[in-house]
Amino acid sequence: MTKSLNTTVDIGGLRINNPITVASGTFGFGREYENFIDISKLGGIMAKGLTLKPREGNPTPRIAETSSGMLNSVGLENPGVEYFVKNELPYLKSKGVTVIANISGNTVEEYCEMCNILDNTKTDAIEMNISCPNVKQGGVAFGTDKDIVYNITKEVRKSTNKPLIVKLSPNVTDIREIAKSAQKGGADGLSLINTLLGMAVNIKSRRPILRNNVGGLSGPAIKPVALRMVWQVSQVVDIPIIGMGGISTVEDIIEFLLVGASAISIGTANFINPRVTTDLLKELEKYMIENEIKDINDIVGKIKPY
Amino acid sequence: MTKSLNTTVDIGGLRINNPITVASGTFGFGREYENFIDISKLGGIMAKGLTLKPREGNPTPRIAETSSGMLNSVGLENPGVEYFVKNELPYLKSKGVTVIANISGNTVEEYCEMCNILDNTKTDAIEMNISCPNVKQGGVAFGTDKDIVYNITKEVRKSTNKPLIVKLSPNVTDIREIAKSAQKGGADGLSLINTLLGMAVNIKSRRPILRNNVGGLSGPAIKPVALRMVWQVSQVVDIPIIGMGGISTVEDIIEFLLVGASAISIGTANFINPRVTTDLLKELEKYMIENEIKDINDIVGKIKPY
Amino acid sequence: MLIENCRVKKNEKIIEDIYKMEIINEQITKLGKAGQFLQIKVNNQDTPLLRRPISINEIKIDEKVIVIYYKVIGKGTKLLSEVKSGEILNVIGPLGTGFETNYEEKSIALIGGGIGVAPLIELGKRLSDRNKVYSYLGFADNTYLEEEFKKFSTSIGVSTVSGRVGYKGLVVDIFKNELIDKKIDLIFACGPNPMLREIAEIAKLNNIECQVSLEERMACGFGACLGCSIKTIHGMKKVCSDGPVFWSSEVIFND
Amino acid sequence: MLIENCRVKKNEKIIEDIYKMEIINEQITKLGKAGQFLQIKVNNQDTPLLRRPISINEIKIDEKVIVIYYKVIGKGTKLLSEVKSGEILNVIGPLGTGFETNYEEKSIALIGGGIGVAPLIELGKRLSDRNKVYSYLGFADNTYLEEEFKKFSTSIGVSTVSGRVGYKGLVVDIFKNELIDKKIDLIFACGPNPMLREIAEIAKLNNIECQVSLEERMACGFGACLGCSIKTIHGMKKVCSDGPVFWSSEVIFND
Ligand SMILES: Cc1cc2nc3c(=O)[nH]c(=O)nc-3n(C[C@H](O)[C@H](O)[C@H](O)COP(=O)(O)OP(=O)(O)OC[C@H]3O[C@@H](n4cnc5c(N)ncnc54)[C@H](O)[C@@H]3O)c2cc1C
Ligand SMILES: Cc1cc2nc3c(=O)[nH]c(=O)nc-3n(C[C@H](O)[C@H](O)[C@H](O)COP(=O)(O)OP(=O)(O)OC[C@H]3O[C@@H](n4cnc5c(N)ncnc54)[C@H](O)[C@@H]3O)c2cc1C
Ligand SMILES: Cc1cc2nc3c(=O)[nH]c(=O)nc-3n(C[C@H](O)[C@H](O)[C@H](O)COP(=O)(O)O)c2cc1C
Ligand SMILES: Cc1cc2nc3c(=O)[nH]c(=O)nc-3n(C[C@H](O)[C@H](O)[C@H](O)COP(=O)(O)O)c2cc1C
Ligand code: FES
Ligand code: FES
Repeated sequence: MTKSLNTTVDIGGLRINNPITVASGTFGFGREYENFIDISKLGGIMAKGLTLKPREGNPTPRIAETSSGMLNSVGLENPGVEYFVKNELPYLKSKGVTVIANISGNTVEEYCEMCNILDNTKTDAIEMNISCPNVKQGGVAFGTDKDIVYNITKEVRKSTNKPLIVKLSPNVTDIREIAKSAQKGGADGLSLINTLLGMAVNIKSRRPILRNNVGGLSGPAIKPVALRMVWQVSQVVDIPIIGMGGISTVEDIIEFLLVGASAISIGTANFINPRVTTDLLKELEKYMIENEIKDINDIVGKIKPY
Repeated sequence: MTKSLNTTVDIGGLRINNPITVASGTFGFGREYENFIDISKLGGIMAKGLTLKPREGNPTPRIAETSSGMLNSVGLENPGVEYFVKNELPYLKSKGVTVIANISGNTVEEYCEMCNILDNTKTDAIEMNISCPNVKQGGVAFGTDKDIVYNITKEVRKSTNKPLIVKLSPNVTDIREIAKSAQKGGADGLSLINTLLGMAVNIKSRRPILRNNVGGLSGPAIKPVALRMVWQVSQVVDIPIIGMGGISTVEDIIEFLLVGASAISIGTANFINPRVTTDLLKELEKYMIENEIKDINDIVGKIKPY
Repeated sequence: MLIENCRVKKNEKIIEDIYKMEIINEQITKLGKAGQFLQIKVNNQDTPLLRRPISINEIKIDEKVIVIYYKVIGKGTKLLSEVKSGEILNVIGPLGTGFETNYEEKSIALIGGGIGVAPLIELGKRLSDRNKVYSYLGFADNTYLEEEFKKFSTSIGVSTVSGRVGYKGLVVDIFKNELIDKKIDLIFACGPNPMLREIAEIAKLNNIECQVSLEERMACGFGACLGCSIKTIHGMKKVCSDGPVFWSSEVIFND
Repeated sequence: MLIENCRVKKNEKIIEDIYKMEIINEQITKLGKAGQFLQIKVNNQDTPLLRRPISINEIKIDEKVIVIYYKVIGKGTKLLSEVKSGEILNVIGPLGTGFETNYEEKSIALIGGGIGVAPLIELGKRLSDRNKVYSYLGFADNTYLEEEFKKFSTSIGVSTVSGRVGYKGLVVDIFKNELIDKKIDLIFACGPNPMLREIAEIAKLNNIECQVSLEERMACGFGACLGCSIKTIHGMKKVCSDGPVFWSSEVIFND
């Protein structure tokens, strides 16, 4: 039965076996989850966000819980792109995992240099994070101005032959403008949404809970905002969208596909149930059978708005 | 004991008895809550959003529940400003309620006309909503561009002698810029935040749950975003801020005061517990006594960021 | 309108996904009327955030018990179904206007669709003293609550879409066939919107007075949020506080 | 690492806001070590969203029982305290590295602050076979779990900040006074960060080996989120998977 189902989707020139990927920064480089699941079953792994040089990230506390959500101010702790290429990528590829490298830079040049490094590797695609709210320089600035998004995408586009996915920040007035600029700049696909900028306060100490004062909000709380943005963007671009933000059930996945995502990423939910991805893959296939959906692409964008 | 506590705060030239007000659109014109509480105990009532002419609002469904939040697409159903002045305001004033009229317009002229009408009444202040995401014309456009915010505030400022509070939309790239423009335009105070634009999907019908497709997200889910925005804005303006977004406990209130709000509004929480406002007022006084806070203003903005 | 912590006396599945719950509260049983409803907070968490509207389906004054019947639809009703007897639920009620029941010597049709049959129980009990009550109950597949209706009905028509029990098809069709014979001069209906719209048309065509109990998604349930406003010939009305029961002739049904 | 639905055998208040819970799971009792911890989902809702990290405080292999002691701090531990015996909790564990316990003929100090005393119970049980164990327990006001420590300790020092029981002041002060006398050559400590930092300094000054069990806010608990990374002399380490137990000489304490 399952055999006759098509779950493969295209995310900008890269075909993946199923639409369930994992969100960058929530899945490390995959190793931690091998205690729980067969990671090669995933559509793909968006690896932990990389920078050109290793970063220690922000001091702790880096985590705060909020209603149906969490804030993080990890601040892109990572071993740097070269370490990744040498020590993590070969391992993941040996396991048969589809690997999408997630990159963050302080300058256009840094992004391009990282692409140059990744281009000669087996990385399957590049997800360009122009939205991380935790890094003071770069981060927010890149992702919130449509002209900058256009320019940086255009430049980075020249530095890589891999599928280039641009990951957008939700902390903007009009996500459609940003998305159109990324497409115009040459993006093959779009990921949205990254975290909403938020804050939590400890009333006893009268201090922010996060040592970084503010952090990125993720989890079920942001799902309505994410759905809205995916829906808005899917109406103005022609490239595939990877939808994310608070996904934790198979219904959530269907919702994102209906509003126009070709694939989805699961983030925060991995922390609560490290088997959520493969559990949901099974449920997705069951859903397809029950609803006589032969090809998962048949429901992408099939919402009927009023 | 309670006698020696000062809970009065200033919200832009208007002194209110305590910092607990209710958010526009969640408290009608007060009448519905008289079955539950003594509404004159409130710091003030932000009345249901008014327009120049009566409006029927959007078709139903207008409500969708989300994780720790809700979406609404009421779309400013209201009987119009003149009905309010004739039939609702006198009643509220006879009860000794501090009344802040919340106004929405399609044009600058409409805002000014509404102010003219309200100026000769006993309305205590005007809250100018430039942020309602449900009205296609006006709404979003006004509140998301700093130049427009400056201009409209300047014009409306001329049309009223009442304290003018500008209510900001969170659906913007940089709330600080918008807040500064409102202050520069002559606002006496700021209210933030209004709802985040969101969406919910019914996977069975493959339609949006809301007849309006999208709606405004409120409730505990948005609190981290609201706190962050109040904190950011409090650092760049000198006028009082009324903080709101997901407040439902006394701890929430303290958090908003600490990050810089002089007063707060309770919205969605009223639907779940129609006595929440007066319950929290008691708890706030208890908190002040236990923590030896004589004047509630003493904790406003007292967060120690890292 | 009361906000009460009420003890759950009983909570049991009656069939498939249909549950019966008995809630103890003296004042609500005293004040409550057929067609009114409760707003129930199913737990103390932020999820589910909102209360769930459930009709007062039966009132047992002497036991101080309100009976509700509910169908498990989503998260809220699922959690409700897991509540154990002895536990406490926070409830606002009675809400809404309820059915107008001051009638005598009428031939009355009660028409219920699915879980919409439940609110007609208390109504039928009250009306049957002085009127003839004909009940029409429509279900998808399994049927339930017929025994309750037998207690006060002169006759009962049952339909299922699947044909498993009774007439195969829609309950409105049974009703249409009988309405002349039974000389129906008053209709009370509760169920899905398309059913109510059809009944409203039949009522109009046959010049029969008709009260319909409507459903809308609600945030508050007591008139404050305007989440449940519908168009009527008298302007916008709130299902929660102006209704949920309306004269069918007033309502401008959505498409 | 296992994800298990575990039955709660017992859940009871032992004093004020301190609770003892017994959780049944064969595999975790077999694999678990002193100093490791569990990630517990306290309900099935989105609030609280995250699991709560709680140490494995005692293991009863024959009963297949893990004992945890916890203090009610906020929403999560409050809900945990309301769980009834017989209910099921979803648990990930055992997590983290645990204490290094392969010692003999040592004079060992166990220093616990507040609820931080609890993880030292299983440790003390294991160490006391072949070593002398001196326990130092610091509390704010009320004391608890001394009886457990008496079972394996050569001596016990107790302090309370309020002075209600034992020495009035900080437990580190008792320890400082005794460490030469008792010829302490190994320290295990668990408690609030400032306490651990002070103990780390004392250990360094006196050239004593010292293991500290750290706490950080965690999203995952198994090394994936980098929420719990701390600075050490060997670079960034994750409290959840590289720890929670570290050599005090490695840790670069936050201010
Ligand atoms: C006045 C009134 C009386 C009702 N009486 C009964 C009754 O006696 N028995 C019964 O089984 N059901 C009754 N309902 C329907 C019942 O309220 C819904 O089935 C229930 O709210 C579903 O909640 P959920 O969390 O299980 O579903 P979800 O779909 O998860 O709910 C999500 C949101 O949508 C709302 N919602 C979903 N379906 C409905 C609906 N049909 N009507 C209104 N809101 C809805 C919920 O309240 C919630 O806010 C009544 C509805 C109204 C308005
Ligand atoms: C490895 C480890 C072992 C622990 N062992 C125990 C134990 O055996 N007994 C015990 O009582 N407590 C223990 N704690 C502390 C316990 O995890 C917290 O008290 C608990 O998470 C508080 O949750 P809450 O919802 O009640 O509080 P809230 O303040 O509402 O929690 C909000 C968020 O902050 C986190 N948080 C709050 N306090 C702490 C803390 N001190 N450490 C880590 N996260 C925190 C929560 O996990 C949650 O994510 C341990 C912590 C860690 C990291
Ligand atoms: C702890 C944590 C770390 C994250 N790190 C990154 C990152 O390095 N790069 C990135 O593009 N997004 C990062 N994100 C954002 C997620 O990839 C994702 O966009 C967001 O969390 C929304 O999805 P969710 O609600 O399912 O978690 C991070 C999120 C979390 C919670
Ligand atoms: C049903 C509903 C109607 C609202 N109507 C208005 C309105 O008319 N004018 C306005 O400025 N804000 C309106 N709001 C926004 C609230 O005033 C408030 O800014 C927002 O809900 C955040 O607060 P909360 O999370 O406490 O609800 C409305 C919100 C809700 C939920
Ligand atoms: S549900 Fe709020 S007004 Fe009717
Ligand atoms: S808690 Fe996630 S890495 Fe340690």
